[in-house]
Amino acid sequence: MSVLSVRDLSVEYRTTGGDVPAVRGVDLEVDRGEVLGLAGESGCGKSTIAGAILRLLPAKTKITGRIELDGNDILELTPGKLRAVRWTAGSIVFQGAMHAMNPVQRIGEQIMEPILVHGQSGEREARMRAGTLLEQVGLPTRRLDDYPHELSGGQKQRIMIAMALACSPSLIVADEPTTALDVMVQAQVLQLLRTLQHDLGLALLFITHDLSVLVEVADRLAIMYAGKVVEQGGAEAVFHSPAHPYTKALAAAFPAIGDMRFRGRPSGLGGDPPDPQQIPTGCPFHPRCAEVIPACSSVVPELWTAGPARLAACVHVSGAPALEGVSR
Amino acid sequence: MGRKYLARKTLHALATLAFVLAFNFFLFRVMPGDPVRLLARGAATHMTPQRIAEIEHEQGLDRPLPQQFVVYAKNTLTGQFGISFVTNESVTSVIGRAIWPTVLLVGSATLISTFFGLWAGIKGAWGRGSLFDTTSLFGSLVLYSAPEGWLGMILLIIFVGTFHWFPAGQMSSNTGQTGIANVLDVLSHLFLPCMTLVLGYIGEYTIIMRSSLLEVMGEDFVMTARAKGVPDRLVRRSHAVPNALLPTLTLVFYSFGFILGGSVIVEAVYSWPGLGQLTYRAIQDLDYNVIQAVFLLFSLAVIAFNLAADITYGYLDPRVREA
Amino acid sequence: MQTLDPTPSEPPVLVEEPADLVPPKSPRRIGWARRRRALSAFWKTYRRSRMGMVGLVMMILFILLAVFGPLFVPARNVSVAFATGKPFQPPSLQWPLGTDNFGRSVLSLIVVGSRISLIVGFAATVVTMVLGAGIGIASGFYGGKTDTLLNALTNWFLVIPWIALAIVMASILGPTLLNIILIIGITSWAGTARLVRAQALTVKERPYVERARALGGGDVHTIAHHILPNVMPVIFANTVLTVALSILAETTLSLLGLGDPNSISWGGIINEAFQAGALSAGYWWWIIPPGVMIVLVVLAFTMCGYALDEIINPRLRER
Amino acid sequence: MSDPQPEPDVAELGVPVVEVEDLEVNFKGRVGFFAGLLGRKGFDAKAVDGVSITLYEGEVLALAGESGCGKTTTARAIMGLLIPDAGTIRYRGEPLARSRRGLRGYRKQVQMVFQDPTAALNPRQTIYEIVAEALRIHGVPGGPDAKTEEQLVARALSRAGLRPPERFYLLYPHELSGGQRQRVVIAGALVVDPAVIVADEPVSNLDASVRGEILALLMKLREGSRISILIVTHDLGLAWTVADRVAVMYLGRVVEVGPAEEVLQRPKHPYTKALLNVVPEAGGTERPILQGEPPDPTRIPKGCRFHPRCPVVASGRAERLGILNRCVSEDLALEEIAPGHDVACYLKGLGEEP
Repeated sequence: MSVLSVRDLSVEYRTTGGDVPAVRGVDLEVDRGEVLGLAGESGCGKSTIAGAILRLLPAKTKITGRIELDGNDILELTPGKLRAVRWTAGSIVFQGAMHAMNPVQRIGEQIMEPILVHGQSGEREARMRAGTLLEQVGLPTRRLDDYPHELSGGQKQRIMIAMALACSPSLIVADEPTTALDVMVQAQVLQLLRTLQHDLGLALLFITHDLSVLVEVADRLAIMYAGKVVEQGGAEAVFHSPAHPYTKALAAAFPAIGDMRFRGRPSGLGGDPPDPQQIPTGCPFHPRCAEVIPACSSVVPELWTAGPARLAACVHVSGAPALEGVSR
Repeated sequence: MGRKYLARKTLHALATLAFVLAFNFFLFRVMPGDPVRLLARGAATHMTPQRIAEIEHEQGLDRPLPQQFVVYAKNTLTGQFGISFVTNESVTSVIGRAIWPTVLLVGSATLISTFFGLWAGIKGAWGRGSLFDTTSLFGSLVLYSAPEGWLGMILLIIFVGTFHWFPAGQMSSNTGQTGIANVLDVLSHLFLPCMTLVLGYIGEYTIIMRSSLLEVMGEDFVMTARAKGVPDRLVRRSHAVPNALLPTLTLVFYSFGFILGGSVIVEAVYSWPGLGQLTYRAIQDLDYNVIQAVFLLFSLAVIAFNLAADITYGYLDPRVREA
Repeated sequence: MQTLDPTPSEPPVLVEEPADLVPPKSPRRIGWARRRRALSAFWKTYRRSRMGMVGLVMMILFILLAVFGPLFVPARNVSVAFATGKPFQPPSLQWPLGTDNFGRSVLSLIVVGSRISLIVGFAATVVTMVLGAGIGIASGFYGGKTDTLLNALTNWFLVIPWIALAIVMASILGPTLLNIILIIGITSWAGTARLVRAQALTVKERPYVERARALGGGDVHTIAHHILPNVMPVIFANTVLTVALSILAETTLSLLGLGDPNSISWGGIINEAFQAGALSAGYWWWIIPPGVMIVLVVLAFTMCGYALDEIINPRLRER
Repeated sequence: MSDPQPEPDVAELGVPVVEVEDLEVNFKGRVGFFAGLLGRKGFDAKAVDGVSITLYEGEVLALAGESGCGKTTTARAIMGLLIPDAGTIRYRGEPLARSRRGLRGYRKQVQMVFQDPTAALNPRQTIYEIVAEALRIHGVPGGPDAKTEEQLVARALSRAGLRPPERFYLLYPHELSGGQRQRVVIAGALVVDPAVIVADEPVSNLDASVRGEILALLMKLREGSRISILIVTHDLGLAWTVADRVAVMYLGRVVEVGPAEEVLQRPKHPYTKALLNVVPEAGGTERPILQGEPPDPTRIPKGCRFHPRCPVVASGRAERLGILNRCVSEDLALEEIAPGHDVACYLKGLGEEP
């Protein structure tokens, strides 16, 4: 049974420079106890999805489609219901732990806050729970009385994880949880997340630009480009035998040490991700694609079957319908 | 609070005080126009050249500068500011009489304008773009643009000249009443000058609080609180406002010098018998000893207030408190 | 604004060329071509601010009034000796804003006074900016002992209540127009210096300043090409706000009787009215109009400054 | 895929271009104005504490380590951006002048590429002005085949892959993408024909898909003009792709240096191994991850600076091997254990793989 189901989600930001489509028709599914990795470069719309799941985007943003979180139709909820669902059905580990905590409130109060707000227990039990949570993320209970500035970057991110666990939500969205951290600390936090996920049977939507991180954590991967999912499938399979040319390029950006194919020859895509206000026609990736054929500039690819439990939005995959001028 | 922080801020205040003392000394002695001439200009109408020479000697102005400085420092630190050329009283006692009315006026005006300014700023920022926000922002800008003295005159023309609701000036009606009646009498005299200062400064406080809160509302931790399902009213009370209040309070404390300055002209308009009116008279009569003493006193008050601001800040902000 | 070259092995190329952007022959002229465009882009943003536009229109009207208004006022209307009106006349068709104690037309006084009020406002702002921006940049950029010293000086001037200092200086120096300008400048540079220093400090930490140093650029090069251009917007917005504050300061000094008795300013008109007992006599036309002019002109500059600040400090912009 | 490139022969490292010897950089602890007047001093942080490395002509040397290990400080000292407290830096055998004036000539030879290209470009300058900046500082070189400023700028932009260059002259940095901005930074360095490029995390702020292109561009530079490149990075995967040699730093010291293949495939120092363990790899194998965070550079441990976190010490193996005493108390230096491969660890002589 799925904890999160996103259907045909589109998000358009209203800015002074015009409307900016950030997400353009995305379907996602996260099952209980499953880790879905959502990967893509900056501006591909992945963080927008995180915001949309708890409806945290600016009020004027235009959101269409359907988001079902733990049985709640998020986009249709009244403000009161929405508040009740936030953090209890789904919680978020935000990108910059530095700024995601109130600098003048003690750690303990900030962890207890959602428990108390949702009336899950009284003050005393909430404090006990906060202490337990701290231990779970590998910090001593006495840290409850500290202020955020007294912690290191890694510790802050652990606190954010403890905070996300506070109301035992069905889903945790981790939005670039390790990006700002140093290599060694990043590995520690990843290890912690992996352990917690395994022990508590958490459903996790893990969002990052670093594909190599996902391979270690995620069960399934969804790769986004220009507001759309372009490839989906089992994590190992997607990383090791990518079907979409974009995924291939992304995977190549994370070389395996010792693999002589990478030695002395850095490879990457030419060009840059497209401006969301000027997305190329046809396949949005075609101007940068190494396997581009003439049809790519006109045919809009859908997620076609690309193998067992694999989908990819590319005219080259086996499941793509026969198109005029496309030879395989 | 960290003792180091406290010590540093206190040292800083003391250093500022020392600077003001030295500055005051040199301002009157080294700037163009020697003190003798200044004294003569102010007191010529009352004094013979002989008397001027006497005063010059009394003030030690005929001695070399370093020696003068020692005398000046000693006198200042022991609270001796010489005599007022106009009334021939000691400046200390003239000031002593005038200090309390000013404390009452400036104190009440500061409290009221801070309270309502912050309230309006919070309400405006939280409902950004609402009718309340646009009116209060525009009103704040207009009030901010009005000179306090003129504002006082307008209130006087409206409420005293036209409606006769309040007494025209002074601090009491001098009818010798006591008890509650006296308090009410003083309050009715206080109302208009106090309102003038409140109107003069409330706009600034509103604008400061508003922009400070707007800035905090864009911070990530406010988003975190909303994501946690915390109701808006609580997000505002326990996350947004406490963080926005910190910089605002400091700015409000720092602007104390301005409200104090504003009191000079407002007291003159309302003949409120405080330091402001004293200063105003002293300017008209070029009573330098009084001007000099008031300058020191005002500076001292502002330095003390800034120290208080720093200490409050240090107490409220854990990042400073536990450093 | 850009599309991408289809061949992946080749580096990206901007395909679309803006029509009005054909490269001029000399690269030295390139910068200026772009600056004009940047300016027009800025104007586009500014135009969206209603507050800024209202302020700007008012500001231009006041400047026009100060420049051309006095040319239309007959000299005898504002002369103590030759004034033609009777004293203390309430507003009438002949004297739209009544007359003062010498029988001078208050309207004429206001028109003539606009020039002094604005001259003091602008001139004092120049003094403030030269002192404030100079000290702020020196303090922020050089750091170390220079900063310690200049910053202490700035903090001291911030703490001394400006009115007390202004009173002391005005009574010592004597009330001439030049002195008033200097006094306002000297008592108000500290706020600007603090702002500019803070901005210079952040700009100094930007990697492009380090890049300039790594390229071999000296202090003069770095300040001229990197610090100044990036501190300038802050200085600019602050300048506009400072004009407003300077006009207010001149009013306050005039109300305290420290204004130049030989020139007519709005503050001076109010002060004369106050001294002549206009309050108790109920000569409201002598007091209210000059004050309204002050409020409007200060409001105009404040609104412009506020709008500029919002553009330059995007933190406050709509999210 | 074609054959791997021939491994550089360690015996022929070539001509040393930049030699750093016993470099030491301290950051003065901050004290307040009055505390300073009272003679109080802050704790000094030894950001770099005795680093010696050599950059040879035409090579790519990667300087790797966690943040705070001193790698960026070392790079900045090489750039002459900060004055070392001790040690010497030589450029082609000549010690570096400390004066601003003396550094000018040197700065024409050694150019820098920054981590965040967005921040490294002045938002108020056009691309043309940015690239021409170095020429305006140093002057356009004269000579028989002298070129104009514009020709040099155009050439630099094309070399950095921004073609045709004229199209970029008028643009401001914010009108370019991240990858293009980094190319502009590189063009700004290339315009004076440097012999050395110091790149501080040149791709860590860029999107994954454009990283490879920038790295490829850097590598191409040394083919034509034998430019030497020092890349500061935390990413050993990146080092594997581009570096000829790798130096690993920990807490202000180089703990291991050698040919990339040696250091990354046969690491000898426990810290290098720990760093390699955290490079994410497919499979999610349970590798031991070093716990804790690097200690404060104001309180450097005695002995081997890594010993408080060293798994060899923690597991008791160091004690069994009888080196524990030296680990915790004896300061140690780099020693050659294979041709061109130096390690600072007492374990090396015992020939045992932890």
